[in-house]
Amino acid sequence: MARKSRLHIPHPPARPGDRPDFGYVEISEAGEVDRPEVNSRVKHMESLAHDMVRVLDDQHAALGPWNPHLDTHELQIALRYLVLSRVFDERMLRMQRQGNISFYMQSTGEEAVSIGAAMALQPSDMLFPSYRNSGLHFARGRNPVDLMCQCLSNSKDMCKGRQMPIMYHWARGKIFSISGNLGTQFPQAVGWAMASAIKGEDAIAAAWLGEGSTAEADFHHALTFAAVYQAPVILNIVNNQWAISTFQGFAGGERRSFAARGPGYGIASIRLDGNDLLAVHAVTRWAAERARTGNGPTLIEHVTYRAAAHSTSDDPSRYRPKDEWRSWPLGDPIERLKRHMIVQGDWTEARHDKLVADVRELVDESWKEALTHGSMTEGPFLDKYELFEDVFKDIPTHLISQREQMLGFEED
Amino acid sequence: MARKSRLHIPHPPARPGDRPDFGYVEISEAGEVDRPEVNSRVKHMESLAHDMVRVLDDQHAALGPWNPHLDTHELQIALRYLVLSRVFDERMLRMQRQGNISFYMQSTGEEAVSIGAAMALQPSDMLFPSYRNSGLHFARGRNPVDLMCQCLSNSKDMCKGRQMPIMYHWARGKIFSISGNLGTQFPQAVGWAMASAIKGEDAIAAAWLGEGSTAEADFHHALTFAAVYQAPVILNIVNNQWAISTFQGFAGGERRSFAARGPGYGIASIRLDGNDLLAVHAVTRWAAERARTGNGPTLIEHVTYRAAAHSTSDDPSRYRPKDEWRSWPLGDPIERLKRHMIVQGDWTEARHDKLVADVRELVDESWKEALTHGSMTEGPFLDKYELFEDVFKDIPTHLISQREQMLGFEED
Amino acid sequence: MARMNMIQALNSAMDLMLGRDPDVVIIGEDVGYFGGVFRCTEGLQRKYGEHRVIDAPIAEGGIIASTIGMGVHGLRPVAEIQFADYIYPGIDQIISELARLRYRTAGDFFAPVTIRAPCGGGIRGGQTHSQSPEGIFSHVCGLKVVMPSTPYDAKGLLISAIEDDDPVVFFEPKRIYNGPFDGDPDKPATAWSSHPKGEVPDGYYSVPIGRAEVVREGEDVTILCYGTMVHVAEATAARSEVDAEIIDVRSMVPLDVGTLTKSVEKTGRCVIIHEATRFSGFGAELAATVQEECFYYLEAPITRVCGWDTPYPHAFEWEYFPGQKRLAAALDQVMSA
Amino acid sequence: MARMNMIQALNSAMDLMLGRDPDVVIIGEDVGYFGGVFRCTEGLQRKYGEHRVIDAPIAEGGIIASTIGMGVHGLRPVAEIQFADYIYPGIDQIISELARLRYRTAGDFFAPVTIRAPCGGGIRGGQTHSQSPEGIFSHVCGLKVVMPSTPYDAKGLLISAIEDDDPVVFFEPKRIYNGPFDGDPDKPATAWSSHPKGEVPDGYYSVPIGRAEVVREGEDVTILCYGTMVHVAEATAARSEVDAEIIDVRSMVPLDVGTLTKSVEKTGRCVIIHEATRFSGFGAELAATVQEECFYYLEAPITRVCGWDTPYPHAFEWEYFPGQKRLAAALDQVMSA
Ligand SMILES: Cc1ncc(C[n+]2csc(CCOP(=O)(O)OP(=O)(O)O)c2C)c(N)n1
Ligand SMILES: Cc1ncc(C[n+]2csc(CCOP(=O)(O)OP(=O)(O)O)c2C)c(N)n1
Ligand SMILES: [Mg+2]
Ligand SMILES: [Mg+2]
Repeated sequence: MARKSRLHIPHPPARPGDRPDFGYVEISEAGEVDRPEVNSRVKHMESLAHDMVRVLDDQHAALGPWNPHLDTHELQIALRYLVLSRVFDERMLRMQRQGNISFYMQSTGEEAVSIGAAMALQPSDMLFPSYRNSGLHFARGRNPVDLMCQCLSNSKDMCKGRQMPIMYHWARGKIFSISGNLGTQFPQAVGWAMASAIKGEDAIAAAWLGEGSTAEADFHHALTFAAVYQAPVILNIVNNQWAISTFQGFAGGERRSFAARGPGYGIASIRLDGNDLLAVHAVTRWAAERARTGNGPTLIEHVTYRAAAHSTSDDPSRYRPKDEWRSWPLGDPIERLKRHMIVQGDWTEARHDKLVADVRELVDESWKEALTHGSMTEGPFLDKYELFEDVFKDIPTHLISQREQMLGFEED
Repeated sequence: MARKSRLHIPHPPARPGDRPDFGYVEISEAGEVDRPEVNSRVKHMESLAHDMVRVLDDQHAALGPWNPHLDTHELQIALRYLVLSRVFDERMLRMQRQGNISFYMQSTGEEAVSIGAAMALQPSDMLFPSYRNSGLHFARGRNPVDLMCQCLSNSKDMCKGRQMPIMYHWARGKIFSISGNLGTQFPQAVGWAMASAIKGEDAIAAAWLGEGSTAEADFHHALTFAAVYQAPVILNIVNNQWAISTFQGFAGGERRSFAARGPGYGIASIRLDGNDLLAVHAVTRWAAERARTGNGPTLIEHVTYRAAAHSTSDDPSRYRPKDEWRSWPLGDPIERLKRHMIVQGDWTEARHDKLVADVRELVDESWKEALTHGSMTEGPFLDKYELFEDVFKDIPTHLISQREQMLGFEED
Repeated sequence: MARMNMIQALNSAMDLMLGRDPDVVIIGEDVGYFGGVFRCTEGLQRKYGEHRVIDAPIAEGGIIASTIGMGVHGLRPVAEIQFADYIYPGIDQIISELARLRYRTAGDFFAPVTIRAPCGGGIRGGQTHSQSPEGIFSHVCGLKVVMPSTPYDAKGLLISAIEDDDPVVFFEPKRIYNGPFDGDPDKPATAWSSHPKGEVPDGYYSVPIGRAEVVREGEDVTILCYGTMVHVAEATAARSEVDAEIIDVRSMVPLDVGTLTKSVEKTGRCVIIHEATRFSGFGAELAATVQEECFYYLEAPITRVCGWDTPYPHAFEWEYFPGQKRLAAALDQVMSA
Repeated sequence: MARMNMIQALNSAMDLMLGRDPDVVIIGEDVGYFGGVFRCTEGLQRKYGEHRVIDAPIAEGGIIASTIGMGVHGLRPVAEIQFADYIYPGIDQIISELARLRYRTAGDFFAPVTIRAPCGGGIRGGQTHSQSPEGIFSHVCGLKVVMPSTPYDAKGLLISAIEDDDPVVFFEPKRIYNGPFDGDPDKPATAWSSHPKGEVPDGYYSVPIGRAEVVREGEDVTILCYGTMVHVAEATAARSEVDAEIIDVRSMVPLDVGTLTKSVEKTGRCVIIHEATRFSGFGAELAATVQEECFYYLEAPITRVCGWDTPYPHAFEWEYFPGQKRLAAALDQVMSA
């Protein structure tokens, strides 16, 4: 044991009890980073993978070439979705604590990543989310009741009780299913985009995964296939600094940004302030235009912070300072957008309070409605019959007889 | 079918019947590329991943900061191993064609990659080869008879008949076993290097794979783990332009070098002229010193050309110009080293002819000796008993009874 | 009616399907310009274009993942894994994704992917070119798993697989690509042209997935087999005094239990033969099911003749390969039981 | 003698082995500073240092590969896969490399790696936190495969696994980490402290790999089970009029055939129960072997009670879980056969 080890072990800047320290996060000034043409060659914009695209400055003004110039209406919609995502999470967390649902995962602090992107894409574009992108559903106009019913595994659960809470999907809304296996959606999105290219269609694909998940093979496969076939796809890494208990250094973030992985494959890559909705929107729009005009894939790293626990099974105070979130240098995405709108004269504290109240009411009403479709403990329940459906398109003989067996037991 | 596809499909510059065209290979002048200190930071030497380290110029002089200044004796040893590797391959190819061995794979044209590296490493360093690195065995002094016995699956086969030809290993010589599954050795080498670091030992690991194999997950895992733990390992990509029938563009080489993958992980990365033994030697020595002094991993891309067929099952004239090899701009590694030695006054054509004749004789004698240990058709044979050994350390009951069953049949 | 070997039959199936359905695409290592290392896709890229018959990077995981995405976007992809031994890097995408997608989305998403993979030994390929992993895939609910034993079935089953909206893992016993092989390596190779099932219609037809075929009727004992072993069984039965009924299982999932049990109820005896290793191989499922369904008819224990429980060797290939001798001994044994 | 739950017992095994052998290292996602999502490695990094208990990137393939390299360099690595459902990205390194290395090098290289993976359902984990893939691994020659059902066995078997020079896949039925579970989710949870096998020596001892254990003697029928199902079987037998002999298989590979057949020869009847899906599950191998070895003793078909052949569901967990009702019905059925 007295061996002198030379194995390098990454260390987060702060552990429980320590003072939070985000000195390692390299931050550019708002408005400072150039915006190249969408058909620029990768080698002429490598610095984008290291700098940080930011639009909102510390005084809440929108600056520079990446300013997407959203109009008041768009800003209000964005704010509403951000608030909805946050309030929904808060509510569902409480419902989990009270035993109404079995499990939950929040997006707290990183809502802009989903809302900003979804608003910059076309409805025909296909989205391949991770479990921390429920905002995509909200921004595409999904009824919160649908999501709640999934979390409840009730009679209206779109998954028919087959998945844990938050593993949503929405075929009509073009949002793909979430897998428990990290990262698998990344190369699938590339395949979808390849199909779009094969068919000569305009629709593109976008996918998200956490920085921790970049270590999985799927990340590499996605980048390789996207680069080789120049697939029309946007690959988003959500670097929220943590992967359960391990900080981003354990995925290889100590020496380089995650966006920096892209240029080595010949992929346009941009690092951005993930808590700045305007930056997310602008870069996504740029990447979408690039993909749609046949200029290939873009890798985007969203620098943000996982403000809440990993999931309802997790207790982050065991591995990071309790109040780390407060020291996060990029602030809170909702607060920042709100301040910006106020500074612009488009918004007031009073209107904001009203918005929050409205959204709370919507969420309350939605929950009530969701419960009318049942829960894990109260009917109406899903039909047990369903357990054997959809393994295959048509139910084969051996499953028919297993179903009969099961129903036999249920009748006893 | 009249769809307008936008899927980008990489195209090799020339197909059968076309004139070979290697215009895509970016080549630096010999001596031109800087040699940073071994403890330089990755971000200060990114250009090494795009340039090409070359020592030997067109007039066969050794130039610049990477010149390893090998002495006459070392050069002669290197040349001898290069020739041995080539002659051995020629002989075994013939033996395969005559039905003496079941299969074979040549390293023709890329011998310097193995010989140059092995000579720059310490005997205690552990090597994890691909199937096209038999030169590592020669350069570590292995008796050719041992390799031939493996190819013959005879009574002296180190694999006891369990592997196809060329899947050598050498525990005492610290050369790992070759797997049929591409790329698996890459992250294993990183694990070996991690163990070295854990134990505080000086030995480092080195691994090789083909450019086509970089698309496998193992490549990504190796780079991630090497970067995270700063493992003392040298990761070599042998870019011989082809992966069976697909050219290097299908692994993502159209837009970037393969070495360019490294800096994105924060790994020092160097592209070099793989047919220049002095460049291979110098860069390997640099990388070894870097690893040994605790400065972490290095990724090396060896730019070379697979001059022969992929294997004895392959016919490259179906997918590339027959004479492509002759147009390869980096020439032949043996010819180049030989010319250099002649230019230096250390060598003559006559001595070279003598060397080749000696090596031929050695290979002939070795083959004769190998055959005395049997072949697939002539004894002495391996003991059939062995079929059931080494599945586990101790043979379990079910295998004992299967062995008995088998021997029963054999007796009939 | 044409004469085709199994390679040509597979090629013909893909050719036909590429022609009939613009959504069919093929992707795999070396499948495009080169036409595949076994030449199964020869000429198809020339005929249908580079965006329908696509050369892939060497990444089985990426190949499977991309076909899932394509399938979700309405294509009907056929992925070639160069050797079944190399399917493992793609297995997470197969098990966790492809096989589960329809279930976890309650039918809202699915990917009709066919995965072709040459399997089995007898070609001096050693341990990484000879494996038979069908048992593993048969345990993964949501996958269909098939293996043809003749050119006729190969074409008909592959057409069914491509048309199927469920994912199908399609194993091709490469030892019988060119001709039936009865297990004796010393006999001169026979070609499919001399076998009735080498007669293959040029046009469209299909062989349904989920049906076994009685390839020889007999009274004494039922032999359950598939792939190359069908020919080993036929040759063994032809020489044996035991009157064996031979069933080509063809489809591991769904399994045609009815055809199997009907036969065993008649013969009262059952021998299972496959190339894969014995322990937890597909033969275990066959034996477990047959004894469960036909218990009262059985006059002898069901016997398995399989690859030994070792990796597939290079040198002792014929000691390893479950051939006629071992099958004949098993037949004698169950008859004398 | 201490009282430990299974988590503590596993922790104790690793603690001991880290202390006894400087070559033992632990690597996995969240295993280091945090002590593992199930807390099995809690406190070990603090005690043995960051270079012995190592947090890993989220890459199961990389984790397994690196342990192979470490094993070749003389370490004795224990890899934790966070959930058995996530073992598939590492399966190529397990099957093609770890399991084959000794064979393909004729014993010159080997890697004594232990892979720990929490498996099984009953925790509302849905399809990606509930799988039981032991059947797949049992088909891979070169691997040993075990699953304990008690804290005592967990510690003793894990010590054996770490000391074993062959690779061992060590499945941990997470539903019984904290206490035995008899299949009835409505009953108040019991803790290991009330179970005799919750008594675990603090010090070193081992339970040999390759030995099944008769956990209840009986005359009427043999129940073959492992993991959580041992407790379901015990509860079922306790309430049943059928006098069942219960065997905890414990080690799938190598399988203790002798103990199994001895029991079935006595009882003449056999029921197999496991959580994994039925088709081609490990129960198939058990049934195939038992009928082969004990044919003349069997008075009824061997019956399997298993997870249905669907992905593991979230909502209908208790309809899916093979519990007492289904086992009791199977016992009645084989008794009345
Ligand atoms: C293949 C696989 N391995 C491990 C896990 C367990 N796991 C679930 S979430 C998680 C951390 C993911 O971190 P990151 O990718 O950064 O996403 P985040 O949770 O921060 O959004 C892990 C290890 C898993 N779900 N799938
Ligand atoms: C996992 C896996 N997939 C596919 C193959 C089949 N295969 C053998 S060699 C080869 C090409 C490898 O090309 P490259 O990595 O460039 O190495 P080279 O042959 O050029 O040295 C392929 C596809 C394999 N052996 N393993
Ligand atoms: Mg994260
Ligand atoms: Mg190559």
